[in-house]
Amino acid sequence: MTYTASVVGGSGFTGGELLRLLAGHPEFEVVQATSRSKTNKTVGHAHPNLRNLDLRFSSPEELESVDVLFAATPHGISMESIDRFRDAADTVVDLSADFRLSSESRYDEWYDGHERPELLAESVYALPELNREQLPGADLIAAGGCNATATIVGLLPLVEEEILTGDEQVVVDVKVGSSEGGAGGGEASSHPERSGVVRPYAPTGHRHEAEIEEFLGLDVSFTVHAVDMIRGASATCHLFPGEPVSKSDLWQAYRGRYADEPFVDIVAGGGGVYRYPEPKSVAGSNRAEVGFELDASNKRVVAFSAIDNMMKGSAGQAVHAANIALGLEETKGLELTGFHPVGAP
Amino acid sequence: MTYTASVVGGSGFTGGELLRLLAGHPEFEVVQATSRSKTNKTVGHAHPNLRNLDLRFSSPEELESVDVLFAATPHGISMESIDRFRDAADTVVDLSADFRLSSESRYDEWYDGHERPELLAESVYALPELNREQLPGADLIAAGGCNATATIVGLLPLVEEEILTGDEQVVVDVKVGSSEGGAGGGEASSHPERSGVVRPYAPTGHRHEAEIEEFLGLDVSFTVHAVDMIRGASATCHLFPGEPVSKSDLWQAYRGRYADEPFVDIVAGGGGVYRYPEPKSVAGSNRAEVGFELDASNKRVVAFSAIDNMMKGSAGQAVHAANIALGLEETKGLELTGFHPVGAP
Amino acid sequence: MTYTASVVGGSGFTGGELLRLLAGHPEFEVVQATSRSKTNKTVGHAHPNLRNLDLRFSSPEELESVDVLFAATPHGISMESIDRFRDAADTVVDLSADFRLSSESRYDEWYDGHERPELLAESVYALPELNREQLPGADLIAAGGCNATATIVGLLPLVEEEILTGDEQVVVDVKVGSSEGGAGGGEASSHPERSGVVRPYAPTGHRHEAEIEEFLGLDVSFTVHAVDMIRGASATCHLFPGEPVSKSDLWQAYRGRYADEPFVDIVAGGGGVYRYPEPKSVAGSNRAEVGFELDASNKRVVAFSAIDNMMKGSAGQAVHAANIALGLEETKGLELTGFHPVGAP
Amino acid sequence: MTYTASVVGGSGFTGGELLRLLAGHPEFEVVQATSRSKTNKTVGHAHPNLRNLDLRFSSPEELESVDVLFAATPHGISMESIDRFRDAADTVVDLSADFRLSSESRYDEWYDGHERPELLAESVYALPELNREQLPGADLIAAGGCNATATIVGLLPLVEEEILTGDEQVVVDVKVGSSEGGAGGGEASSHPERSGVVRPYAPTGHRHEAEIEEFLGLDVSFTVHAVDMIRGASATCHLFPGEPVSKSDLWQAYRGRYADEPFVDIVAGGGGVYRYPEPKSVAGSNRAEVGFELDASNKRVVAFSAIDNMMKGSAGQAVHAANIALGLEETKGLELTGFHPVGAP
Amino acid sequence: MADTVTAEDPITGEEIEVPADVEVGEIIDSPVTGAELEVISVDPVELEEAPELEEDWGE
Amino acid sequence: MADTVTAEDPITGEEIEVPADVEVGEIIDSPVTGAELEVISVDPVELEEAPELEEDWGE
Ligand SMILES: NC(=O)c1ccc[n+]([C@@H]2O[C@H](COP(=O)([O-])OP(=O)(O)OC[C@H]3O[C@@H](n4cnc5c(N)ncnc54)[C@H](OP(=O)(O)O)[C@@H]3O)[C@@H](O)[C@H]2O)c1
Ligand SMILES: NC(=O)c1ccc[n+]([C@@H]2O[C@H](COP(=O)([O-])OP(=O)(O)OC[C@H]3O[C@@H](n4cnc5c(N)ncnc54)[C@H](OP(=O)(O)O)[C@@H]3O)[C@@H](O)[C@H]2O)c1
Ligand SMILES: NC(=O)c1ccc[n+]([C@@H]2O[C@H](COP(=O)([O-])OP(=O)(O)OC[C@H]3O[C@@H](n4cnc5c(N)ncnc54)[C@H](OP(=O)(O)O)[C@@H]3O)[C@@H](O)[C@H]2O)c1
Ligand SMILES: NC(=O)c1ccc[n+]([C@@H]2O[C@H](COP(=O)([O-])OP(=O)(O)OC[C@H]3O[C@@H](n4cnc5c(N)ncnc54)[C@H](OP(=O)(O)O)[C@@H]3O)[C@@H](O)[C@H]2O)c1
Ligand SMILES: [Zn+2]
Ligand SMILES: [Zn+2]
Repeated sequence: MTYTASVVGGSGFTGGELLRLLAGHPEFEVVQATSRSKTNKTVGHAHPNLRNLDLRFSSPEELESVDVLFAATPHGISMESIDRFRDAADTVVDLSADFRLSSESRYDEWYDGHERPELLAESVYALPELNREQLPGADLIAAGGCNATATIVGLLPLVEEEILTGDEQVVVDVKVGSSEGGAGGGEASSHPERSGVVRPYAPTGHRHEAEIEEFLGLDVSFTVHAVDMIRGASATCHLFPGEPVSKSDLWQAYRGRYADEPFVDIVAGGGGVYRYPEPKSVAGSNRAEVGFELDASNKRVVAFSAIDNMMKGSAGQAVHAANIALGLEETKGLELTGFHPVGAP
Repeated sequence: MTYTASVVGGSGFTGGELLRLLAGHPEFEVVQATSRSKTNKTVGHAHPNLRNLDLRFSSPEELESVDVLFAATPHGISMESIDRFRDAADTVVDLSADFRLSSESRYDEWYDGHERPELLAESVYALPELNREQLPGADLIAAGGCNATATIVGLLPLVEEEILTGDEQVVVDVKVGSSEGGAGGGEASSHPERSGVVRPYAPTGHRHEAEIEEFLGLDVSFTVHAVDMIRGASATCHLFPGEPVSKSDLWQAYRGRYADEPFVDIVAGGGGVYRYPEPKSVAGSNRAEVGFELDASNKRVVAFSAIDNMMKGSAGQAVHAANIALGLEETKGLELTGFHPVGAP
Repeated sequence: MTYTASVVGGSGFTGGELLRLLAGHPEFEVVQATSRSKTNKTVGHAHPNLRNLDLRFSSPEELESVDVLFAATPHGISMESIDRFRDAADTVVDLSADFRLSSESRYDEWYDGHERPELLAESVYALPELNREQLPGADLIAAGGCNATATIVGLLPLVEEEILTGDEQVVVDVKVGSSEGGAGGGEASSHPERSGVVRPYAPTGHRHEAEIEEFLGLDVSFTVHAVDMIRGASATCHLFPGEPVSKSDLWQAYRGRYADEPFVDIVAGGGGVYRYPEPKSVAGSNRAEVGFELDASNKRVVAFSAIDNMMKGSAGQAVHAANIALGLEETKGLELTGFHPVGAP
Repeated sequence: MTYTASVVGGSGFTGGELLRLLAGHPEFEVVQATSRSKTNKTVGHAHPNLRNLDLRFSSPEELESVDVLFAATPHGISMESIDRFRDAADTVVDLSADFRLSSESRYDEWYDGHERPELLAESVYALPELNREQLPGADLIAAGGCNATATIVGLLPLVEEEILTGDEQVVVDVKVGSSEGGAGGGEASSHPERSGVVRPYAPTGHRHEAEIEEFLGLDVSFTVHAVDMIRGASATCHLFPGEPVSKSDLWQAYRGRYADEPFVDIVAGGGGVYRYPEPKSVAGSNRAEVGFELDASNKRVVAFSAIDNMMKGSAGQAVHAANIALGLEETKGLELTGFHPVGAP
Repeated sequence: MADTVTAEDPITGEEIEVPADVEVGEIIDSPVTGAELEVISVDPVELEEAPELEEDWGE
Repeated sequence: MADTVTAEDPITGEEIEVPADVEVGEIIDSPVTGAELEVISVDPVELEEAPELEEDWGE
């Protein structure tokens, strides 16, 4: 059986990635992609990789009836439009932060007033590694933030194995590519200003802390740097477990947790050029790489993780969750291999 | 039916790309990948995108019997090893320049002495857009050079429509990424030296001229620049047709020639950010983009083309040709969409 | 003696470079830098390299009286404001295209109506290698276009030595960095879209052809590509001289022409990593590199040139010309050495 | 008075930068630059920015007598050659790690056996912000490590103001460019592999920790990532002071410490594109930028610092220290302004 | 150069020079800290840290 | 600085300075053209354009 799908915000970056994935997905048929600024233009006009897709953007005001509606719009749009979205589709998968948190009070702590707070309890956070059992049948799904996803995937085994108990200081130093900013872009994301940067763009107070706190139960010290790549988010977590931990404890924690996960690979030392998680290794794929190193001298564990923010960090995660929600094989449409070599992906 | 395949030179760049393609190809099963320097290491050791491929490099001295052997070795190795290759496999697809030209004299003009010149007449140049009808059943196939491929694909309609007759001066100014140099790399391809370059690396005398001459019947003025990308070859051809030509003549020539080609798209003007062929638009895919513009004032046609040198320019072309040689559907295993956004791919 | 100077358009890219140069110039004192959007902000707010400059932007409506006014504003502003500029300053150096061409008819051929055509005959084109003797005492100076400068400097010896007579087809294939677009920047120059490109951004019809035509007396076939660097313009000129020419003829032409030029170096072959002109080699300096190669097989000369568009291609050229106009030592304030290594400068 | 100088290791990256600085320094005359692999070649052969320097590399076996010898050789060479260096020069400035630490025991903790341990007590660590008073008259000077320099400069005010007392956990997450690896370069630093990376290249155990420990008296948790730039080192220090600290405490600590330092600027918030320290802002200059942000929610201070590893992180620091050692004005030859815009510098 | 007057930097307490012609509500940057400051009165000039506009800044 | 002698640049014909201690077969570069030159005799020093080693140069 084929499901019909629409992408609201189809001219944006994550919207384009959704279109790429859905167009190649054997169980989905894309019937609509919206754009206000590019209405009636072909999808290829915005996304040159999709020149052969026979589809034109239409207005988000006139939504087709579909099985699944993916919303890839800026913060705040989905909560405003949610009734229209649910009228149009049985299942709504939202990529924004609008439905990620579970309560109004948590939302207000980090954001600025929710229009439909009653839906927060109803929506399901998408990340399957965390939430797989809650997804089947879910009809309002919130894909996680890219930096939050990188961090959660990197730390989850340590939390579940109680190597981290929640009392420790955990520093999370994130490096991200420019596609995180979306297709808009102002002066700070112009090529001359954004190339070659190591820019502390969220020194403190990044809103993805809220998700990490909620889903890992950890207060983390979070800092995000913009670096010169386009796709990719890499989280380096520095932590100081209360109890001594060995490298074999770490291997066991990560292997135990992720052995059966189709999209998580452990990369922790070894030879060759790629010894720890790197955004380059996963670019274009839905894989997350996680790894770690032990700093015996100061009892530190360094946990690394890397994802493609367009994939595991947004569109890929959304499709993964939709697969589970609909009862499809999880990896359907997501068996995409990354590249080697690949530049600043 | 599934064909078995091996990749000689599997630890190199085009070898890695072949492994990526063959691993995802429904009709191929990879049984061997060779490397002398990484014997017994996993394929993922060299190619981090292929960490999940359950295969280790073995010695090129001990070749398994397979249906198709792909050779992705430096210039000169295939001609030396060709008997062993053909003993091991029914079909040999070579990615080097060893079997591209059709005669010893042409070879000697550009290279330095062929060890098995008698095979030159027997081998078939892979580029399907040029050579489709000669490929079925071919058992010695030579994939074209990446810069030659970009140029040939860009100029072919002009030659076939006799907008170019062979008497005109044709300037071909090519820009290429660093993966063209292969995985070796010396000082000139180190990151500090190679980043940000516009380097005239083959000002004149590039050997791909030989292929262009042979297969297009054109003497071209060929100059290659290294620029800051990893994948990608872009050819800008400047030409001055003897007879006046209109934009609609050009559209007709290109549309006529390529309408039915599964891997060639025409991009010639229009709106948005991507108006002409660009390596970014095709990165990771087997597509070639071709396009043109008319300079009325000086009666010049500028023809553009862009490919991913790892794909259409080598491994993708090789698999495409193998598909045809074996009677498979041409696009099998090659229906890969590119990315947007993507950086320096 | 010290000259006072102001920079109109001081918050832009070439304006910032002028401020950098003038602040370090022993004979100039900057008294004003204008910006409408950043009025009253420090210069360091726009240009982080100039954090230590004790100067705030002021309105272009209130110009201080100075010896030299540099205008670094978009096309069309200088011609509108020229009377105010000349009231405020004895010498005006304009970086835009407004006063480059010598007659209204030539201007109208390429642009769209000049407001003060009578000044075109009066203004002096800045490029000292071309125009040194006309600069002393000039009070309206038009700095050349960056791509025109690269091309003119690369071809000048061939024209003066009559290796080029004006009848030949000359193809000029230019590669430029993103700072050419100025500080504004739209979607096409956002980091995700502009990174890693080889983009034919002016396939034909680039307005710098007008300057080349006027000052070299050559009709050229001109195509400009955007590539992944920030500073830099590189011109590759392909030409087919009527008479046979030898490498030693070329050396003599270039050496003869440029031996005494303080800012032009010949780089034509040799060993090491940097064998021909490259933008990286000149980044941050006012140097131009020029070079050539001979393609015996098709009687082609390939001439290369590379400049930093912010320096030799705009602000450096402007200061160079001002030095000459005022009777200062030519190289004053411009003895800046480039870098090695340097990335995408 | 002019001092004569030689650069041992003149063909390398820091050696080239020393030559650039010394050639432009009004008080120095370079009389020798050594290279074993490029003996008798011009300096411009290795460093294209120095094409106009009239000097050829000579053998390090035949050292000229000079006032100051700068050694820019790999780890271990200076300790072997120190007697020959001191015979040839009154003052030796070494850029390697050979003479940075103060005792054999500390050296052995991090490195592998010192050949001349007795000199460790005698040598002076170069960093003037830390060590200014010990430099006048020093004749064996050890320039600091680039990552150590970035870290020390970033944390020094916090240590001196006792915001950090030595008991706190301090996480230092460093991002560096590819020139740190020197001109050699293997597979991991080839352009295709090194472009676009966020690579944890020293997850733990980086030797620069030794210098930080020694000169700041702090045990830090140190992790270094390779990112896609060429020049630049950026340190992000996450720390949790025992006592509450306010933003104005931080401003006072940094202002108090650095107000009079010619090469340190504080950048901590504010508007525009460049709000915190960034390698791009200091590229090509000897400046360090330092800054901070306060994370009230988890009582964290984040301290940022950014330098150009070729300048403040090696050659610039060496010349700065030599200026002080010889009694010259400190900033002589180092008044170089950075660039805007600049790419991946 | 343009006339200046002095005002107190609200972050460091130091005296800074600001253009004499600033107007209430205008945002200038501190030459000491680089921080954006809002002019809250003009005679004398009083300054206050301007609220950050995170949204505008990249990502 | 090291002793030098003069020799004729084989490309431009100009007199150039070369180190006195060069040996036959050594490759040096011309300070005029940057081109690689092979020392073919030493007393006097005679130079010839060295063959290009394309292979070594990137791609
Ligand atoms: N980029 C990432 O890495 C990433 C990762 C995780 C989550 N996300 C989240 O995903 C969402 C989309 O991000 P993005 O990066 O794809 O942004 P983007 O590139 O800016 O795209 C936004 C899309 O939304 C459309 N849109 C904007 N305002 C709209 C409105 N009022 N009504 C309907 N459509 C509207 C835009 O097209 P028109 O203006 O033409 O209608 C465009 O198609 C955001 O919520 C973001 O936080 C992004
Ligand atoms: N790169 C491109 O864009 C491109 C495009 C078109 C065509 N090609 C052609 O494709 C071929 C491969 O290029 P590449 O870029 O992939 O090169 P590469 O990255 O250098 O890889 C070469 C491979 O060959 C192996 N090899 C080297 N010498 C060998 C020998 N004597 N016997 C057996 N194996 C040997 C190497 O591994 P071990 O040393 O470990 O055995 C390695 O796996 C070349 O002929 C090239 O001209 C390349
Ligand atoms: N970029 C290059 O490589 C290059 C090379 C050669 C020549 N040029 C020429 O140099 C000029 C400046 O180029 P750019 O790249 O520096 O541009 P830019 O970065 O866009 O800067 C333009 C400057 O002009 C100011 N400005 C804009 N409109 C104005 C107006 N109506 N009145 C007064 N000031 C105005 C802007 O500041 P406010 O808006 O804040 O006032 C800004 O400071 C252009 O004419 C360009 O063609 C540029
Ligand atoms: N790169 C940085 O950012 C940085 C920063 C701070 C400190 N440092 C330190 O500075 C030193 C130089 O680093 P680099 O990056 O400039 O390295 P590099 O680019 O590899 O240069 C090394 C230089 O030393 C010469 N050399 C090598 N072995 C030698 C020997 N046995 N005897 C004499 N000369 C020898 C090399 O030339 P020949 O082989 O031709 O003789 C070359 O000129 C290292 O100790 C490094 O740790 C570097
Ligand atoms: Zn870039
Ligand atoms: Zn790069």
